[in-house]
Amino acid sequence: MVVTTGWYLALGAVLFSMGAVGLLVRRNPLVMFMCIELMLNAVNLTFVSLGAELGDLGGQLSVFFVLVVAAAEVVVGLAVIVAIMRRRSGATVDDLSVLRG
Amino acid sequence: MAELATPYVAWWALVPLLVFSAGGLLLLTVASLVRRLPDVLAPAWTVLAGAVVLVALVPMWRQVDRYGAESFLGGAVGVDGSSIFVTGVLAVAVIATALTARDYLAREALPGVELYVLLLLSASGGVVMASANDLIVLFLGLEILSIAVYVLAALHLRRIESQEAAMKYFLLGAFASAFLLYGIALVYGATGSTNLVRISTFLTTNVLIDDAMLLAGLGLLLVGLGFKVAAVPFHAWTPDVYQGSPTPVVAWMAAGVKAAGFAALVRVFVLTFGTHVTDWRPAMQVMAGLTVLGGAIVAVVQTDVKRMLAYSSIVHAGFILVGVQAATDRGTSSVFAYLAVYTLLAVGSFAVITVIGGEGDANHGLDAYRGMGRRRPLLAGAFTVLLLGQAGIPFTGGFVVKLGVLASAVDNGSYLLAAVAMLAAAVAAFVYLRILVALYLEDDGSDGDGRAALPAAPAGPVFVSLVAAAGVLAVGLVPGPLLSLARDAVPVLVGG
Amino acid sequence: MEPAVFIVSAVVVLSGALGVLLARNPVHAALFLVQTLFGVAVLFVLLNATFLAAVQVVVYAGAIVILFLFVIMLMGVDRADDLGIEPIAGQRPLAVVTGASLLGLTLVVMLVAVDGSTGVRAANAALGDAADNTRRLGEALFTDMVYAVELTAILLTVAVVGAVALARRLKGPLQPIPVEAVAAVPADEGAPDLPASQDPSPEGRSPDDTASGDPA
Amino acid sequence: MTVPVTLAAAGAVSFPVLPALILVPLLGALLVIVMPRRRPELLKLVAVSVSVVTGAMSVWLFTAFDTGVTGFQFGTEQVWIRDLGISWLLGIDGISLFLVVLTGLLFPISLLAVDPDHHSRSYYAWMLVLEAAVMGVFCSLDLLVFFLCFEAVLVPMYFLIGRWGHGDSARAATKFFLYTMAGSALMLVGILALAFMHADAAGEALTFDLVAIAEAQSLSTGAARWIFLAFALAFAVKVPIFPLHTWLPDAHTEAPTAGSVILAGVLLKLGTYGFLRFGLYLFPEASHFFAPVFLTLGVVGIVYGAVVATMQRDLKRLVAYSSVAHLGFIILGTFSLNTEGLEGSLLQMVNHGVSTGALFLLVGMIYERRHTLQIDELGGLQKSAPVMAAVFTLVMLSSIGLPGLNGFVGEFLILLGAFNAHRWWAVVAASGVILAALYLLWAYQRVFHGPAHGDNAEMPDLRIREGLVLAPLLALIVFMGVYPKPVIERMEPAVDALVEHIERNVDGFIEPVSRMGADIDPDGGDHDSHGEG
Amino acid sequence: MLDLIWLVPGLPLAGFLVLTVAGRRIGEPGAGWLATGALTGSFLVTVGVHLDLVGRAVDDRRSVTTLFEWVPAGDLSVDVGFLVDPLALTMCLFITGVGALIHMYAIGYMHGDVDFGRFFAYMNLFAFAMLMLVLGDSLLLTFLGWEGVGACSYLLISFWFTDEANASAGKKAFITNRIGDWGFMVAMFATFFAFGSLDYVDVLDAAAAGTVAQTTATLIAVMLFVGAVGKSAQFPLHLWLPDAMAGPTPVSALIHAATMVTSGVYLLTRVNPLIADAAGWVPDMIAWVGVGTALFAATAALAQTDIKKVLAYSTISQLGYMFLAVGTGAYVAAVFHMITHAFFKALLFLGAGSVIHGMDGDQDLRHYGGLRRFMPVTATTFIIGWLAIAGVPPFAGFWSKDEILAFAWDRSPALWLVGLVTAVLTAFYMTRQVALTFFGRYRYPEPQTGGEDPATVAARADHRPHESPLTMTLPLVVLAVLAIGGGLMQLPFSSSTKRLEAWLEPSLFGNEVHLGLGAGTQWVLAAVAVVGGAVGIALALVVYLQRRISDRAIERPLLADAWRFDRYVSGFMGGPGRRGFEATTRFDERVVDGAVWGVAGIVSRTAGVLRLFHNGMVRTYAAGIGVGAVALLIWFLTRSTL
Repeated sequence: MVVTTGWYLALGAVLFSMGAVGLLVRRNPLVMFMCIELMLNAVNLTFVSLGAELGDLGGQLSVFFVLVVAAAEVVVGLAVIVAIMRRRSGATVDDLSVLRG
Repeated sequence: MAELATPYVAWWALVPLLVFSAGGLLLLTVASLVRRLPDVLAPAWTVLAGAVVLVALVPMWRQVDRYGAESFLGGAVGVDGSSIFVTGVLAVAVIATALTARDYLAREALPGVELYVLLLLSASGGVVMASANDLIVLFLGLEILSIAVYVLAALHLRRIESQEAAMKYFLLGAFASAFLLYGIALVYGATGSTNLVRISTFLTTNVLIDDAMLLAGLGLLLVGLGFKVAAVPFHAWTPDVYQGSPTPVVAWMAAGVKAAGFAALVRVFVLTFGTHVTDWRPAMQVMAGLTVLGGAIVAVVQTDVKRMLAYSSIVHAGFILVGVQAATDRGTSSVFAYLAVYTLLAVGSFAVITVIGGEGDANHGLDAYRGMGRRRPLLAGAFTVLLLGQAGIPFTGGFVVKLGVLASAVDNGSYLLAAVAMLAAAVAAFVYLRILVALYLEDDGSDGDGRAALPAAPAGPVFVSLVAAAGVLAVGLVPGPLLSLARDAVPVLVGG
Repeated sequence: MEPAVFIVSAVVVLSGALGVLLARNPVHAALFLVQTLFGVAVLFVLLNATFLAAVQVVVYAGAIVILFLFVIMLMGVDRADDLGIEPIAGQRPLAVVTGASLLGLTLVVMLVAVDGSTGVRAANAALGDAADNTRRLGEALFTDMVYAVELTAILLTVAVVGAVALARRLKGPLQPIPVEAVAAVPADEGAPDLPASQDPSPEGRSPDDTASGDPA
Repeated sequence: MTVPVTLAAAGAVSFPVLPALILVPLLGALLVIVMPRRRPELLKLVAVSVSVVTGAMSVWLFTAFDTGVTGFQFGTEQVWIRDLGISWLLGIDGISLFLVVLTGLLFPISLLAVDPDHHSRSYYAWMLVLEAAVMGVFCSLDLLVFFLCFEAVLVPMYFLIGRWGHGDSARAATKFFLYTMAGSALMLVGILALAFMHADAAGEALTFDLVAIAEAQSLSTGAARWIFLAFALAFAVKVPIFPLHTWLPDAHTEAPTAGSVILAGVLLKLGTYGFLRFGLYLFPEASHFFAPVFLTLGVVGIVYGAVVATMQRDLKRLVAYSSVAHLGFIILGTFSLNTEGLEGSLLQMVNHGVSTGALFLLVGMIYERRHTLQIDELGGLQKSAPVMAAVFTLVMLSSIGLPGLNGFVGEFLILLGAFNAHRWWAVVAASGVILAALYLLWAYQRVFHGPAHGDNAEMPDLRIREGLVLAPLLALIVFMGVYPKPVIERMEPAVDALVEHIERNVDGFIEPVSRMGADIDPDGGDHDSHGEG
Repeated sequence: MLDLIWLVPGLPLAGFLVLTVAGRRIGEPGAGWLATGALTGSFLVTVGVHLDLVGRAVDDRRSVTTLFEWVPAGDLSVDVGFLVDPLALTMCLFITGVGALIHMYAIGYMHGDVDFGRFFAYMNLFAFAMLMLVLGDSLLLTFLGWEGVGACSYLLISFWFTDEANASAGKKAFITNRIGDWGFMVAMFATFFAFGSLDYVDVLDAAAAGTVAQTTATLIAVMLFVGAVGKSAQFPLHLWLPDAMAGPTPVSALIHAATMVTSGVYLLTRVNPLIADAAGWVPDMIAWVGVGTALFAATAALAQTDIKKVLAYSTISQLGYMFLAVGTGAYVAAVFHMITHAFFKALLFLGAGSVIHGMDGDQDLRHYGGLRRFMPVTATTFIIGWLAIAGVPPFAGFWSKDEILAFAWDRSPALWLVGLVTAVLTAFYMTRQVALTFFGRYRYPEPQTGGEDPATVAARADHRPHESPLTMTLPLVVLAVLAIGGGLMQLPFSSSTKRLEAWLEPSLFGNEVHLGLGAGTQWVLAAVAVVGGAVGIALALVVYLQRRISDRAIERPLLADAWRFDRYVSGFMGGPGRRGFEATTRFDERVVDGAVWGVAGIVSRTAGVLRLFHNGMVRTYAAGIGVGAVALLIWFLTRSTL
C-alpha cells in the first residue's frame, strides 16, 4: 500500500483538533501554550506535505517562518506568564478573571 | 556557485517601514547605552518618527498617483493607495499614542523606553500588513504587530489586571493565529502559492472542480483576521484586554491594530478572493450583523467607561465590516475613511480616559465622570464631541463615515444589514448618552469646586483629545478632502 | 517500508499529543510534547524536508521545550494540576463537540475532497531531492523570501525587547490584587437602567484604593 | 445638477438669505461661547438680538415671497460631498415658508420669555444651535442635508431638556433622544436606497436632490412603498402619531418652559412637515395607498389624545396630550390629499405653534409663581390674576377652535377636506372638538375658577414684560382667525402644485373635491378611492 | 341705509373692545351705559335698515353686503358679509331692542359688582356674536356667531366664578352646546360637499331649485337639527339650560330666554328649503321632538321651587312649541312665537330678577308670598307676563301659541293634543309661581321647611323687601307693553292682518304651509285652548291660594328632578364614562408607554444573557473562537463543490 498525501493531511487535521481541544480543556497556561504548539506543528505538517505533493518548495519555506514565529511567541508568551506567576504563582487561567462583564 | 540574484527593491516605498523599525531599534540602543536619558526624548523621538513617515508619505502618494501601484521584493510587497493611506493612519495613531503615553508613564511611575520601542516596531508590523502581497509576509507583519501589542498590554507592571489582559490577549491571539496559519496552508495547497497576486491570477484563470480546500482555507483565514478586528464571535477578548491594558496602549490597539487588521482583511478577501465574493459575503454579512448588535447590546449594561468604549469599538468594527462585505470600490474606500475617522475618535477618547483614569489607571467608573462638564469644561467638551462622533451624530466625522459604509451596503442591495446596523447604532447611542448624562446631567455639585478630587490634567492627553475632537468636527463639516483621499486609496494588486 | 514508518511515527505523534492533553504534571506534558515533535520531524524526513527535520529537532525540541521546562522549574508550577474538576460549566462537552466537529470538517476537506492539493505545481521553486533540499531552501530564502527573512529579524527583536521589558522589576509599590481575583465569582453588575440611577461600577474605587499605586 | 428654483423677483436679491437663516444663529452661538466671562448679562442680549435678526429675516421672507409663483424661491446651492452628490440645496415654497416664519418668531419670544437659572452661556448657545438646525430642516431641498439637520436637532434639544429641565429630566431627555433616533434610523437607509435606485433608474450620477428625485418618480411601486414606510416611521415618531407618542408627555413635563415652547411650536412640525414635503411629494402613490392607515391613526390620535389629556393631573402633561390630539388633525388633513385638507394642515401647524406656544408660556409663568403644575394644587387663580386668566381664556378658546380665532380655520379646513375625501373619518374626527372643549374647560375651571386658597390667593398677576412677550402671539391668534387670507394665499400655489403632482403620479386618483349637486350615498364610505367623481 | 348694516354688529363689538381695554377705568355705571348705548345704537340702525327694506319691492328685500374675504381655500371661499332679508332683520330687531332693555336693566341689577365692566363687556360681545349669527351670509359665519354666543354664555354663566357650581354650569353649557355644534359642522361639510359653497344665497337658491338629492338634504337637515337641538335646549340636550340659571338674571333673560336659545329655531327657519327637500320623516321628527320637549319641560316646571328654574323649564317648553311649529312647516308661527316669547319671557325673567334683587338673592318660591305689597311695579308687570304666557287673550302669547296649535291640528291631532296638555300645564305652573310669589301670606320671616336655627330666622324677620330702581323697572314696563300688544303683528283674522307672514315671505321660498282649516275649526281650537288655559289657572289657584288640595299631590320629587334624566346622565358621566377615561389613561401608561420600556427591557435582558459569555474566562472565549471557526467551516463547505 502507498501512503498518499491525504494520510499526512489527515494526521495534521487530527493533531490540530487535538491541540484545539487541549487549549479548551487545560487550565495551566503553560500546557495550554503547549497545545498551541501542537496546532502549529499540525500546520507545519500540512504545509510540508502539501508542498511535497505540489513538488513545491513554498511549503517548506512557510514552515521555516512558522518556526520562527513560534519561537518568538514562546519567548513573549513565557515572559507574560512569568510576569504573572511572579505575583500569583500557580494561578490557573481561570483564576485570572478579574476582568469580566 | 552562481551569484544569488537579489530581487529588485523600490527603496522609496520601504521608507515608512524603515523609519519605524530603524527608529525603534535606534531608540532601543540609545536608551540602553546612555543612562539617565531625559524622559522627553523617547516620546519626542517617536513623534518625530511618526511625523517623518507622514511627510514621506506625500511623495509616495504622488508617485503612486502618477505611476500607479508597484510591487517588488519578489512580489512580497505591494505599495498602493491603500497601503499608503493605512500607513498614514498608523503614523497618526503612533503620534497620538506617544503624546498620551509620556504623561501616563510619568504618572504611573513606569520607567523605560520599551513602550515607545514596541510601539514603533508594532507600527512597522502594521505597515507590513498594509503592504503585504504575500500571505506569509502578511502573517509575519501581523505577528510583529500582535506580539508587540501583547507586551504593551502587560506593560503596566504594577497592575495585575494589565498582565491578565496580556495573558488573555496572548493565548487567544496565538490560538487565532494557529487557525490563520492553517488557513494559509489550505489556501497554499489549493492554489499552489501564498502570493496574493499569483493566487488571484490562478483563481481568475482556473475554475476549481473541487474548491473544498480553498473555501475551508478562506473560512480559517476569516477566523484569524476576524479575531484581529474583533468581530463577533471572535471579539470576546476585546473588553477584557481594553479594560486591563494601559490606556494609551488601548488607544493604539483600537486605532492601529484595527486599521492594520482591516487593511489585511480588504487585501485578502476583497482583492485576492474577490472571485469568490458570493461565497464569503454572506458569512461576512452575518458576522457584521452579529458584531454591531452584539457590541451595542452588551455595551448597554456596562458601567465601566473603558469597557463601554471597548464594546463600542466592537460596534465600529461591525460597521467597517459592513463596508468590507460590499466588496466594491465604494465600500473599500468607505472602509478606509471609517478607519481614519475611527482612529481620531479612539485616540481622542482614550486620551480623555487616560486623564480621568487617575493615578493607578483604575478610576474608570461612570461616577468618575460626574460633573466633569462643570469642573473640566474644555476636556468635557472635547469628550462630548468625540462621543457624539462615535454615536454618528450629524456634523461629526462619525456620521460622514457611517453614511459611507451604509451607502456602500445599500448600493449592493444589502438593505437588511444596513437597517440592522442603524438600529444597532441607535442602541449604542444609549451608551454614549449615558456617559454624557454623567458628564453634564448628574452634577450633584457635591464636591465644592471639585478641583480637589480632580486628577491633574497633563498637557499631552488634553492636547490629543482637543485635536482629535477638532479633527472629528472638521471632517464632519468638510468631509470632501478625506473622502476623496479615501476614494483614491482603493487598493489594487500588481504583480512584481 | 514507508507505510510502516508513517504509521509508527503517526502513533508516536498522536500518543505524544494525547499525553500533552492528559498529563496532570506540566513537566510530563512538556516531555510528551517533545515526543510529538520528534514524530513530526520523522515525518518531515519522510517528506524529504531534511533541513526542516533538523530545525524541528534543534529549535523545537532543543530550544523551545527547554524554555518551557525552565519556566516550569523557575516558577515552581510543576505541581500536578487537578484534571478532575472543571470550573466552567459545560466547557468540556463543548470542547469535545467543537474539537470533534473541527476534526470532522477538516478530515472532510483532506480526504473526501479529491486527494490533496489543487494548486499549480512548483509555483515557487522546484522541490529537489533530499540532497540539495537545504541549498534550495537557502537560495529561496535569500532571493524571493529575503523580505520575509528580514521581517523575522524585527519579529525576534520585538520578542527580545518584550521579554526584557516584562522581566524588569519595578521600584515602588505594586497595586493590590483586586479582591475579585481571590474569590472569582462572577459579580453581576446591577441590571441596566437609565442614567437616572447609576450603580457604582467595580472600577469606581474610592481614591485610597488606588493611592497605594502612587510612586514614592 | 440644477434645481428648478424660480427666483422670484423679490427673492432674486444677491443676499443669500436662506444660508443666512442657518448661519446667523450658528455664528451667534459661537459668539455666545467665546464671549468674555466678566459680562454675563450681555449673553442674553446677544442671543436675543441674534434670534431677532433671524426672525426679522424670516419675516422679510414672508413679505418678499412671491405669491404667484409655484416652485421654490430664494434658492441657493453649495456642493458639500461631491462623491455622494450631496449639496446644500436650499429653497422655500409656500409650504416651508410659514414654518420658517414660525421658527423665526418663536425663538426670540421664548428666549425673551424665560431666563435659565444656571449655565446661561451654554443655554443660549444650545438654543441658537437648535434654531439653526431647525431652519436647516425647513430650508433644505437635499434629502441628506434634511436628514442631517433633522437628526442634529436632537442634540441641542437633548441638552436643553436634560440640563435645564425639572424633575427626572435626564431620563426624559434620554427617552426623547433614543426614541426619535431609533425612529429615524431606518429613514437614512430609506434615503440612501431611494437615491441609489433613482440613480440607477435614471442612469444619472448619484443625487439627493429632492426635486429631481420627486419629479422623476423612477421607483417601482413596491420599493416606493417600503421606502415610504421607512420615512413615515421617522416622521410618525416625531409628530408624534399614536401610538408612538409617549416620549412627548415626558419630554414636555420635564423640559424647561422655553424647551416646551420650541418642542411644541417647532419640533413637532418637523414630522408633519416631513410628511407633506417628503412623504407626499416623493411617494405620492405610497401616500395614497397608505392614506387610510394614517387617517385612522390620525383620528385615533384626536380622540385618544383628548381622552387621555382629560385625565391628566399635571397641567403640562395635559397640554402635551392636547398636542397629540391637534397633530392628529394635521395628519388627517395631510392624508385627505386635497387642497382644503393640506392647507388646513399647514395652517394648523402654524396655529398649533402659536397657540400651544402661548399656552406653554402661560403654564411656565404659573410654574414660576407657584412652583407646581399639579392641577389640584392650583385653583381660583382668576381672583388673584385676572389678566392672566383673560389671556389664558383667549389662548384656550383658540386651542379649542373657536371661530374667529386662529385655531378654528385650520381645523375646519382639515375636516372639510377630510370629509370630501373620507367622509366617516371626518365625522368621527369632528367629535374631537367636543372633547377639546371638555379637557381644556375642565382644566381651566380647576385652575382658575373656584375659591382661591393659600398661595393661589396672592399669586402675582401678569407682569408688563410677560405681557409684551405674549402680545405678538395673542395678536397672531386673533389676526389669523379673522383674516387668514394673506397666509392661505401664499401657500395655495405650492399646495395646488403638490396636489397636481399627486394626481399626475397616482393613476386613477382625482383630487376629492366637492361637486355641485353631488349626492351623499347613504352607505357611502370614502368616495375618494380612485375618485369616481 | 342698507350699507350701514355692518354697524349693527359693529357697535356692540366696538363696545366690547372699549370695555375690555378700559372697562375697569370707566367703572360703574359708565360702563353699563356705554354698553347699553352701543346696543341702542345698533337697534336704531336696524330700524333704519328695516324701514329701508320695507320701502323696497318684495322680491328686492334680500341683499348681501360683503366686507372682506375670510377663508379662501381651494374651492371654498367664505366672505365676511351680511345677508339682510326680512327674517334676519326681524331677529335683529328684537335682539337689539330687547337686548338694549336688558342691558339697561342690568345697570341696576349688577350694581356694586366688582366686575361690573367685565360683565358688560361680555354682554356686548354676546350681542355682537348673536347679531353675526343672524346676519351672517353663510353657514360658516352663522357658525361663528353660533359658537360665539356659546362662548359668551359660558363666560356669563360662570361669571361669578368663585362658586364652583357656577363654574361647572358654564362648562356644562358650553360642552353640551358643542355636541350640537358637532352636528352643525357635519352639516356644513355635507353642504360644502354637495353645493361647493356655504353661502346661504347659493345653497338656499340651489336647494329651492331642487338640485339637491334627497339623501343629502336629509343628512344636512338632520345634522342642522342636531345643532339646533343643542343650542335651543331641546330634549335630550336640554340639560344645560336649567343649570345655566346660575348666571346673573339679566343673562338668563337675554341669552337663555330671549335670544340665544331661539337661534336654533332661526337656523331651521333659515334653511327651510333644505328641510323641504329632506325626507318626509324629518319634519315629523322635528315636530315630535319639539312637542315632546314642551310637555316634558312643562311637567318638570310644575315642581320647581327655584323661581328661575321654573322659568328655565318653561323656556324649554316654549322652545318646544317653536320646534313644533317648524316641524309642521309653520315657520311664521315659529318666528311669531319666538318674538312674543322673547317679550314675555324676558319680562318674566327680569321680573324674577327684580324679586330676587328685592329679596337679597333668595330664589326660593316657598319663602316668598304677598310680595305685591312691597314691589307693585314688578308685580303688575310680572302678572302681565304671566297672562301672556298662560295664553290668555288678548295678550301676545295667546295669538302665537294658538296659531301653532292650529298648525299642529292640521298636521295631526295627536300633536295638537300634546300641545294642548302642555298649554294647560303651562297655565298651571305659571299661576303657581305668581300665586306663591305675589299673593298669599308674607312667609319670608317664618321658619322654613326643614327646621333651621332661630338666629337666621330672626335675621330675616326685620328684612323689608323693596322695589327695584328705575333702571330696572323701566324695562319691565316697556316689555309689559310689548307683551300685551305683541300679537298685533300677526292676527289670524285675514291675510291683511297677517303682517308678519307677508313680511317674512321672501325668506321662506314658499315653504310656509298654509292652513287648510276653515275659520270655524280655528275658532273651536282657539276656544278649546282658552278653556284649557283657564282650567290650568283655576286648578293652580285652588291648590296654591285656597289650599284646598295639598301641593304635595302635584310637586312630586320625580318632577322636581325633571324625571331624573339629568341625574342619570351625570351619573353615567361620573361613573362609567369617567372610568372609561381613566382606563384609557392607564392603558396609555401601562400598555403604550409600557411597550416602549418593554423594548428597553428586552434589550437589557438580552444584554444580561449575552454578558454571561463575557465571564472573564479565557477558555470560554477560546470556545467562542472554536465554535465560530466551526460555523464558518460549515458554511464554506456547504458552498463548496463537495
